[in-house]
Parts: sequence; C-alpha cells; structure tokens
Amino acid sequence: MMTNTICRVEYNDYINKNIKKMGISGIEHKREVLPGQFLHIKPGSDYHGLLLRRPISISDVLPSTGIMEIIYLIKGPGTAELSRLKPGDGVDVLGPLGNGLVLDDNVKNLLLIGGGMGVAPLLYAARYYKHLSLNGIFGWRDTGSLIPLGAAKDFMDRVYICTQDGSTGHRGLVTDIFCERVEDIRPDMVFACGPVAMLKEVQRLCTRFGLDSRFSMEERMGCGVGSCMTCACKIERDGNWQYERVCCDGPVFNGQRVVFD
Amino acid sequence: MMTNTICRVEYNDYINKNIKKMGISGIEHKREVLPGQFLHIKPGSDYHGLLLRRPISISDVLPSTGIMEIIYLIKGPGTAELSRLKPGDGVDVLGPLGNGLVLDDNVKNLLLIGGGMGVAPLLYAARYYKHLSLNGIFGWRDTGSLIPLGAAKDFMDRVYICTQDGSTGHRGLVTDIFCERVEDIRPDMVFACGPVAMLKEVQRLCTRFGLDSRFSMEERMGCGVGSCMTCACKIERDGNWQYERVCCDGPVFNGQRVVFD
Amino acid sequence: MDINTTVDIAGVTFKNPVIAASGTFGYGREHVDYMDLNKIGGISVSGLTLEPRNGNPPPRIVETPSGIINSVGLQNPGVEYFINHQLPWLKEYDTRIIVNIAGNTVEEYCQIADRFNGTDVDMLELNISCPNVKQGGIAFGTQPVMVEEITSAVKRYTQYPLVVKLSPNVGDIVAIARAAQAGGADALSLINTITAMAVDIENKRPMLENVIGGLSGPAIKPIALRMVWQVCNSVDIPVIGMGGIMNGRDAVEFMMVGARAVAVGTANLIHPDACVRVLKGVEQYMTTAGVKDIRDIIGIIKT
Amino acid sequence: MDINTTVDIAGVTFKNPVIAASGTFGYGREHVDYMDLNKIGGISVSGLTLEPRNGNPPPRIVETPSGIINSVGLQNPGVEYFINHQLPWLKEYDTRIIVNIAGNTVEEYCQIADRFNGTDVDMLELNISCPNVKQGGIAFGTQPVMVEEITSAVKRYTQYPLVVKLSPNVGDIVAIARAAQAGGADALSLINTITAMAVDIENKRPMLENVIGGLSGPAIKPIALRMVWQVCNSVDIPVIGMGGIMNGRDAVEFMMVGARAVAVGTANLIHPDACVRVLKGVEQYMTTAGVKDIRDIIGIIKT
Ligand SMILES: Cc1cc2nc3c(=O)[nH]c(=O)nc-3n(C[C@H](O)[C@H](O)[C@H](O)COP(=O)(O)OP(=O)(O)OC[C@H]3O[C@@H](n4cnc5c(N)ncnc54)[C@H](O)[C@@H]3O)c2cc1C
Ligand SMILES: Cc1cc2nc3c(=O)[nH]c(=O)nc-3n(C[C@H](O)[C@H](O)[C@H](O)COP(=O)(O)OP(=O)(O)OC[C@H]3O[C@@H](n4cnc5c(N)ncnc54)[C@H](O)[C@@H]3O)c2cc1C
Ligand SMILES: Cc1cc2nc3c(=O)[nH]c(=O)nc-3n(C[C@H](O)[C@H](O)[C@H](O)COP(=O)(O)O)c2cc1C
Ligand SMILES: Cc1cc2nc3c(=O)[nH]c(=O)nc-3n(C[C@H](O)[C@H](O)[C@H](O)COP(=O)(O)O)c2cc1C
Ligand code: FES
Ligand code: FES
Repeated sequence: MMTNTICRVEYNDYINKNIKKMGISGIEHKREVLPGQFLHIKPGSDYHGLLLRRPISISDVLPSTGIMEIIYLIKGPGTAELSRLKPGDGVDVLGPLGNGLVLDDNVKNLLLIGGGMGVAPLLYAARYYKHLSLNGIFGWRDTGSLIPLGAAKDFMDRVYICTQDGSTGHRGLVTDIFCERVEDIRPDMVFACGPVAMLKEVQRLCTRFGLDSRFSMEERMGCGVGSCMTCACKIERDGNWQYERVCCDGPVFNGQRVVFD
Repeated sequence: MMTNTICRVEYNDYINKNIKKMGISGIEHKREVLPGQFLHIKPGSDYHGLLLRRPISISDVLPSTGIMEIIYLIKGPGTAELSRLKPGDGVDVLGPLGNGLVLDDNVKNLLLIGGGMGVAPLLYAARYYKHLSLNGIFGWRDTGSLIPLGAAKDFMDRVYICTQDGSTGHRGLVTDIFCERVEDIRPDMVFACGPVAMLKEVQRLCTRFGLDSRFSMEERMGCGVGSCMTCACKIERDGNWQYERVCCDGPVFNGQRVVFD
Repeated sequence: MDINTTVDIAGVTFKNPVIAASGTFGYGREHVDYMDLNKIGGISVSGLTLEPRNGNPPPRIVETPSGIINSVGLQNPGVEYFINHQLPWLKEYDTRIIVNIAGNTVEEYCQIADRFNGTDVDMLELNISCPNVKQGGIAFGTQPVMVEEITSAVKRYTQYPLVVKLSPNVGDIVAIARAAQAGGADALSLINTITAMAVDIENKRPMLENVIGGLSGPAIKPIALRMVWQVCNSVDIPVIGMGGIMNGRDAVEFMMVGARAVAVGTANLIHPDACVRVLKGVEQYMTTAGVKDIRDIIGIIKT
Repeated sequence: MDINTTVDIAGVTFKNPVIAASGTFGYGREHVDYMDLNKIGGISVSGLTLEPRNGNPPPRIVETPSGIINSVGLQNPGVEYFINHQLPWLKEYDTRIIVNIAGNTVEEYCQIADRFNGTDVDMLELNISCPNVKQGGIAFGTQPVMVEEITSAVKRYTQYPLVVKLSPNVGDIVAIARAAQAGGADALSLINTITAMAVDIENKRPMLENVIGGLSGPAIKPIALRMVWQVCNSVDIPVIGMGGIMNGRDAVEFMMVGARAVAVGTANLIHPDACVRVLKGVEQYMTTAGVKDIRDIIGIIKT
C-alpha cells in the first residue's frame, strides 16, 4: 500500500525572478523514477481555501541522496504557498505519478526540445538518458523567465539556447533552431515539453522530418491518479480521437498522436 | 481615518497547556484603551478558508512600550492559526473595539469576578483601576485551564482563587466565594466576565446584595464595528428587552440589564 | 492613464460600480472611521421593514469553509426611524443611496415604498427573499408569478427606479429574472444568500439558534457568477452582481459576465473598508490591463 | 470500546456508512495503491451511460475558494464495457457496489437499469441531474413530476434497491425528494454538484471550456447539510448525505442531521485514501464521544 507521505523540504531557493527550485526528501517510490513523471503537491492544510494538489514535474533525482527536485514558477496562490516552505518543513506529496518516457533500445539519439517551464522535466530526462547521444534545444520568452540548466548541461552533447527577445542565446523560437539543426543532429526521437503553440509546431516539423516524438502534456488536474477524468487530452487512436488522461495515460504521449484543436 | 494596520507580534508564548499570551505592537489608537475592549484579529490571509476575524479581549497594555497583550485559548482553527505566529510576524488587527468599562467617580471599591477565559480582560481592568480599592475572585475548571495573573496580582488588595476540582486554590465556584466574602469586601461595583452560567448567578447575587454591576459579554461576531447586527445580546430597556450589539453597544453592559433566557 | 469608472443604472449615475451590499454595511455610519463614504458608488442600506424588528436570537453567525452563514433576521429600527434619524446623516455624503426593503405582504412592501416618496433617496431595492406570511411562508422570490405581482405593485407606488433583488434559492433564476422584468423592474441585483446550515457536533445542535441561515462569501462566488451570467444573457435591464466579492479581481469577474455594477457584502465584515479596497483593485486592474472605460468590460466574456 | 458501524439501507447492509461518491473514485481500481477497498462501506462507481461518452473538452476542472468546479460531462466507457471489464474486478472486493447511471431519456435509464439485472451489483443510483434531451434540456431532477415518472419507470425495470440522487439546483428540494419517494425510490442520495462558473479575467474567457460546471467540496457543505436535514425531516426512506465531506467530523454532521450513510466525493481528488481517512475520523469520534452504535447519532439533532 502506498502511503501518501509527508515529506521534507530540503531546500527551496530562487533560481530566477519568479522561479524556485525545491529539493524534497523522503518520497517513497517502488519503481525507478522516469522523466516526465510528476509530483502532486498539496499547498497548505485542509482547513484552507486551497484544495487541489499542484502537479509539478520532477526535474531531477539526485543520485547520492535520492532527493527529488522540482522547478516551479510562482504563478498563483498554490505555487505561492509552496514558495513559502522552508528547509525542514513538511510537505504533502503524492507521487511520482504518471507515465514517464520509456524508450526502445533502438533509440540512440535523443533530442530534447523545451519551452518555458516545459524545460523542467527535460533536465531529468537528460540525466536519465545521459548514456544516449543527447542534444537539447531550450527557449524562453526572455532572460527573466529562463531556467538555468545546471547539471543537465553536462549530460548533453550540444545545447542550443534561445530567447524571444534575444536577451540570452539566439533570438527566436526553439522551432527555428530545430529546423536549422535537425540535419546535423539527426535524432531518432524527439522529447518535447512546452506551451501548446510550440508543441503544435514541433509536431508539424516532426511529421515533415519523419521523426518519432514524445510530448509531455499539461492539463488542469484533480486527483492525479486517474479516477476523476478531469485531465483530458485529445489523443488519436485508430483514425479516431478520444480523451485520455494526462495524469496516468500521460503525461508523456506519442507526439504524433496528440490532437491539437 | 483609522487604518486597519498590520501590526507586529512581539511574543507569543504558552502560559498554560492550551493558552497563549501574545504581545502585539504597532496598534494605533486615539483614545485611551479601556478594560473590556477587544482586538479583532484576522487569522491567515484572505485566500484561506478562514474568513472572520476573532475577537480577543485586551488583557494588558504595557505602560512603557504600549504593547497590547491578549491571552487566548487555542480552541479551533482560528486561534490555532494565531498560535502559529512568531515574533516579528505581521498580524492584521482591528481595534481596540467596543465599549469598555467606564466608572463614575463615586465608585471607590471595585470587585472583579472572572471565570475561565473571562479572567483575561479583568487583568487589564486591575491595572487600569489600580488606584481604587480592588479585589478579585477568579475561578477555573482546573489547574490546566488557569490563567496566571501576572502583574495584575500586585494591583489588587485581595485575590481569591478557586478551581472546580480544587487542584489550585479553593475548591468551588467564584460565586461561592462571592457569597462568603461580599460582607468583608463591600464593593460598590462588580465587574464580571465569564461563562453565561456564572454571570447569571453573579447577576442574581448582585440583585440580592443590592450591588451595581457591569458584565463583559461574549457573542459570535462578524464585523466587530456595529454594522452587521450578528452579535446580538438581550438587554432590558424600560421594562422591555431589545437586542443590542456586543461589539459596539457592549461588550461591557450594565449587569442588571442583561437578560439571560 | 485616465480611467472612467462611472456607470448608469436605470438613469442613476454611479461614480463607480462598487456598492456596499445591504445588511453588511449598516446605515453607513459604522464605517466612517475606516473609509470615506464619498469614494464608493453607492450604499444599499440594511434591510428595512415597516415596523422595527428584533430579529432572530443569537448565535446569528457561523463561519464555514470560505463562507459565513448569518441569521440576523432583519433586525432593524423600522422605516420611520431610518427616515428621521439615519437618512439625513447619510444624505450628507456624495454617494447613491439604495433603500433595501422587506415586507410580509405585498401591501407592506407598497406601504414602505410609498413612505420613501419625497425623501430624496436614489433607488429602491426589493428584498424578495423574505417569507410571505399570507402564502404560508413561501418566499416571494421563489415563484415567478409572485415576483411579477410584487414588482408591478411596488412599481406603482414608488417614484424611484426599482431594483429587484433575486433570491438564489430557486431552480430557474432566469424565469425569476424575467418575471421581475415583466413586472417593471428597472434593474436586478443578485444574489442574495443561499439557505444553509451548520452543525455543532459536540453539543448535537445546530450552530445557529435559528437552525438555518443564509450562506455568503467566497464559497458562493462560483454560483453567483453563474446566475449573474445567465440573467445578464436573458434580460434587457441592468444587473448589479454580488456574491463573495473580496477584491478587485472578483468584481471584474462579475462585470465581465455582464453585471453593470457590483455589491460587496461579507467582505465588509472582515475589512470595514472593503468597498474601497475592491474599488482600488478595480482601478488597478483597469490601469494594468489598459481598460480606459469600465463599461468596455461589461459582458465582454463571449462563450 | 467495541463500536458498531454497520448501517442498513433499503435492505442492503453496509459495514460502515462511508461510501465513495460517484465520479470521484473511478471504478475503484485507481485507488488500490493507496487504500484497501474492503475497508469502506461502498463504492458508487463513476456515472455510466448506455453508450461510451467522450465528455466535455478540457479544461474540465477549476479550483474556487474551498471548492472545485468540474465539467467532466460523464466521460465513461459505457455500460457494456463496464460490465465486462470493470465490474468483475470490482466484485472481488468485499464492499457494496452502487452503479450510478445517467441517460438522455426515460427509456435510456430503463435500458441501463435492465442491463444490470443479474450482474450481482448491490444498488442502482439514478443520476437525474442530466439534461433531458426530449424535454428541451431541462434536467430530469428539477421537476417533481419528471422525478416521479422516471423513478417509477426505472423501478419497474430493476431488481435492485433504487437510490435516486437529487440535484441541488432546485427551489424546493423537499418536493423533489417526496416525488422520488412517491415514485418508489428505496433511498435518496444528495447533493449532486451545484451549477457554477469561474472566469479567467486575463483571457476574458470562462475558466472551463464548457463555460459552466458543477461546484463541489467544502464550500457547498452548508448548503448540502441544510438540504439533507430538510429531506430527512420530510421522507421515510433512508438518505445518503454528501457535499464537502473532508473528514470524520463532517461525516458525523451529515449523520446527525439525519443521513443514514455518507458519500465522500471531492476529498478523493485530494487524498486518494480520503474514504479511509473519513472512516477513521468517524470511528475516532465514536470512541471519544462514547457512541457505541453509529445508528444512535442518526438524526440526533433536535431543533
Ligand atoms: C503534468 C504537469 C507538470 C507540470 N510541471 C510543472 C513544472 O515542472 N513547473 C511548473 O512551474 N509548473 C508545472 N506545471 C504547471 C503547474 O501545475 C501550475 O503552474 C500550477 O498548478 C499553478 O498553480 P497556482 O495555484 O500557483 O496557480 P493558479 O493558476 O491559480 O492555479 C489554479 C488552478 O489551476 C491549476 N493550473 C494552473 N495552471 C496549470 C497548468 N499549466 N497545468 C495544470 N494545472 C494548472 C492549478 O493546479 C490549480 O488547480 C505542470 C502541470 C502539469 C499538468
Ligand atoms: C468580546 C469578546 C472577547 C473575547 N475575549 C477572549 C479572550 O480574551 N480570550 C479568549 O481565549 N477568547 C476570547 N473570546 C472568545 C474567542 O473569540 C473565541 O474563542 C475564538 O473566536 C474562537 O475561534 P476559533 O477559530 O479558534 O474557534 P472556533 O470555535 O472554530 O470558531 C469558529 C467561529 O466561532 C466564533 N467563536 C467561537 N467561540 C466564540 C466565543 N466564545 N465568542 C465569540 N465568538 C466565538 C469564532 O470567532 C469563529 O467565527 C472573546 C470573544 C468575544 C466576543
Ligand atoms: C449579515 C448579513 C446581513 C444581510 N442582510 C441583508 C438585508 O437586510 N437585505 C438584503 O437584501 N440582503 C442582505 N444580505 C445579503 C447581502 O446583501 C448579499 O446579497 C449576500 O451576502 C451576498 O454577497 P456577499 O457574498 O458579498 O456577502 C445580508 C448578508 C449578510 C452577510
Ligand atoms: C469530478 C467529479 C465527477 C462527478 N461525476 C459524477 C457522476 O458521474 N455521477 C454523479 O451522480 N455524481 C457525480 N459527481 C458528484 C459527486 O458524486 C458528489 O455528489 C458531489 O461532488 C458532492 O460531493 P463532494 O462535495 O464530496 O464532492 C461528480 C463530482 C465530481 C467532483
Ligand atoms: S487528474 Fe483525475 S483522472 Fe487525471
Ligand atoms: S459584530 Fe457586526 S454588529 Fe457586532
């Protein structure tokens, strides 16, 4: 029986203006943690007006200590509550949850494409698949919304950084760099996470380049375990589409199967 | 214009098992603080499920620093939130509110009668009226629910303490002691605060002994400033009764006028 | 940026769309130590009845998750006292005065309405959530026929624009709103409180002496928004939206679904200057979002 | 202290009064990693329709103060799939199975009910909050006549005790409850979610793609308690109470106003083992308060 443990905050520090990195210890898990899996974290106590847990991707698992890291944007009241936690505080964590990225043995060359906060889960993907040929293309609106890559940088062969305003790295979008570099990199799998507009374009490009892909999707969630049916994502099956659950059928889906309206 | 200042917690310490004393600085007030007046304190932020302020009597005003003290029982979620505040934390305080105890010059001998948490406001009454002949009768259920009298003890001529289980002071009720000692003390005014059953008996005894009295009443409150009409207390006027507001017509009422059903 | 916050409701101009909701702001006096009454658009005074009323026995208020339940039961000094002792004071301020009235019978409503003619108030607001004594205690506000009847009756007796305040304790709020419009209402206000209960398990009793009361506050905001949206899409008269407004963002939500003005209720019990806080929040939103005229966001939500 | 928690509802014995509410517990499977399904009194499975349903477009959930609004729209794999693929698994557990069903027409409800005969479930629960396609989309649950009609129709088709689940979006919940009883309901459950809305002021859009959805969670508990109390005082059949139950104390409140059992909904979305937490809380209350038999507190509140 999995218990929904009260875990411990080890650190919780700013890594950019409104972005924090939290290290959490004491999270029990039987299976290996996969990239794309997330923690479902409860802000505040049950007495408070905030009810739902917040899904945040695992952005790293530290090999020595087993501490799980998350990188989160302080967006609304829930993440604001999280940002108030101090080392030593307890935090109610459910997870790791979700279907992470599992690759066939024939995938040798993986390209990570991330936009905005979508870069977070890719950092753990870099560690997890560091034995592969690994390249990354990461983009943000501006330097103020950027996520420092940290250790993940060392796991990748090449890393391309861009911002829309050109304040850091190339000026432009990740999909611009994808187009430019796909010939050099020649990946046999793309793993992407980011805003819908980005994923839509990555999907179009993957089709054009004939590349296999996996997308880590986001949707507003309730339970996180598959029973409330709120986290619907349109997925193509046998020429038709159906709503699948981001929390347990995903968040990692076959990129070519995701239906964007 | 009175602003509803964010004040500062100076200390917040246990003085008994579930009872804490908090010192708050930075509370602006134009008029002198009167015994029986209360602070209306907001637990938590507006985002939380707890909405209403909690009325807590002022149990002391420190002469040198102006720090206002409250003594509160940790009872439900609101006071539990208050108990979590640490020195230096901000706290949203409205007040001092309410009509406090004002005595005519002809009152020379004041008897304070307090039961349970009702002792709290009497401690400040002791300081405020220390120039009078002052006696106190204070009772609690047991030692675990007792409020240490602190500095207030020094302001009174005689202090009688009792608990229902006899674990501290006399065994019995404050009204037993009131009956026994009224002849010695010969007060010309009684100021009482405590549970309804106690006040009802004090009222009966005051009538019997022909004593004038003031009671500090409690009722569930909303606004604390007189506009929502939720804090009704039955008060006799001209042979009839009407509902008056504990928050602004009281909390201190003429004891003989309070109607107990 | 220069912003315009004035709105017009049934020919009455409000300097801004923030109104203090009836029953949560007394007759204004209690709030002057905390805010400038001249700042807000209007004040809907505490519900008035023909004769003074004692209201319900205490406890009259209990807190629930993100809400409160009250059972004040319309304690008030009566119309006559209000007109003689409170209205003159209130009229010194430059804000719109809406008188909120309640009766046990249609005749009582009409009598009260009539009494206000010539007193120089701005609007009359009919609180039709009260039980109708003649109809065996069914609230006026729950039956479309009764709503139309009482609206048209009072309309004949008053010189002022008539706002009908709708009860949310109905199956079909649109039918009620249409009935009020058909009866001649000049505007609608909603929602009033939702009938609710709380239990004290230690003492095995209801928390409120009156057993049931009215739920208000942020807890009901999603229900209020839905009803305001439905009503705004179904009637041609202006709507004053309320229910759980705590800040400027909440107020903007109500206006975006179609409310022409908003009322702030429970928030006044927490911050005596809540109306001013809400107004500041609205102005701040307008500045940040580049909205020059508040009227530009009314009903802007397209679905 | 030895305590008895069993309750009987329409001849079906529940080992304890805690039931997982429909739509918040899937078909049980998703919760086995977190709790022992054998521990709780029963499971009301996610709403089933005759044919598989895709449900509403996302976003389908939004948080509000002390509540959530959902607009899942009954996404489900259909009755046939449930009976063949999910029921056999669920039947391995020692807990009562309540099948929650929804249709567009009375005939559809009857067809689904019929399909369950012989499948060895414990009870049928009619979700009558769905819009009735034939009647122009008015929900079945809002008109007493329709409630009586659908109840008596389904009653003829099913071999199981019939629970009618009431919608709170009505003016007079007692009239609806009595209609269900008149139609032959063996028990009632309430409340379903309250129609509500939330607004995204940044994007000037509704938060939910479906615009409106159903409010649940602690925010609605005071309304649910009031309705359960009213209904328990007006019908002779047992009532399953729900709406915002988060812990044992909340459950005890519902039983004290008269509910014979309780259902836990939204809480399951926060703690996948919420039902067990609520049960433990109830047991703890009983031990502390010296209540030996849970039936002793049912309806104990006298007013
Ligand atoms: C699988 C998954 C992984 C995620 N990983 C990360 C991450 O690594 N770092 C990060 O910063 N954010 C991540 N998010 C988004 C994050 O969950 C939201 O930003 C967060 O819940 C916002 O909560 P809030 O109370 O601060 O803001 P609010 O906007 O006030 O949230 C209100 C409600 O909306 C929900 N919500 C708001 N935005 C989102 C969103 N984009 N996705 C899902 N629910 C949302 C919240 O959970 C909450 O219920 C992830 C989302 C999903 C679904
Ligand atoms: C004028 C006045 C002075 C008071 N002075 C003191 C004091 O000096 N020390 C002290 O410990 N307590 C005092 N109280 C009681 C104190 O206000 C309550 O114990 C406190 O509000 C409980 O809040 P809670 O959230 O912890 O408990 P809960 O019981 O969960 O409170 C729930 C709700 O009930 C209200 N409430 C509960 N009990 C009371 C009560 N007895 N009176 C009024 N409202 C209540 C709360 O304000 C809140 O709205 C005073 C009350 C009044 C009216
Ligand atoms: C204590 C209290 C007293 C109220 N009295 C009245 C009243 O006299 N007349 C009326 O029409 N509405 C009355 N209301 C309802 C409010 O005006 C308002 O419609 C409702 O509370 C919803 O708004 P809110 O959530 O902002 O409080 C009262 C509400 C409260 C909380
Ligand atoms: C996500 C979600 C899905 C629901 N689906 C159903 C359903 O299929 N059938 C039904 O009768 N009730 C459904 N409900 C209503 C619940 O069973 C319950 O009546 C309601 O949520 C109130 O209880 P709560 O506040 O404990 O959640 C659903 C509720 C939620 C939150
Ligand atoms: S969040 Fe509940 S099913 Fe995915
Ligand atoms: S608490 Fe509002 S009038 Fe007293």
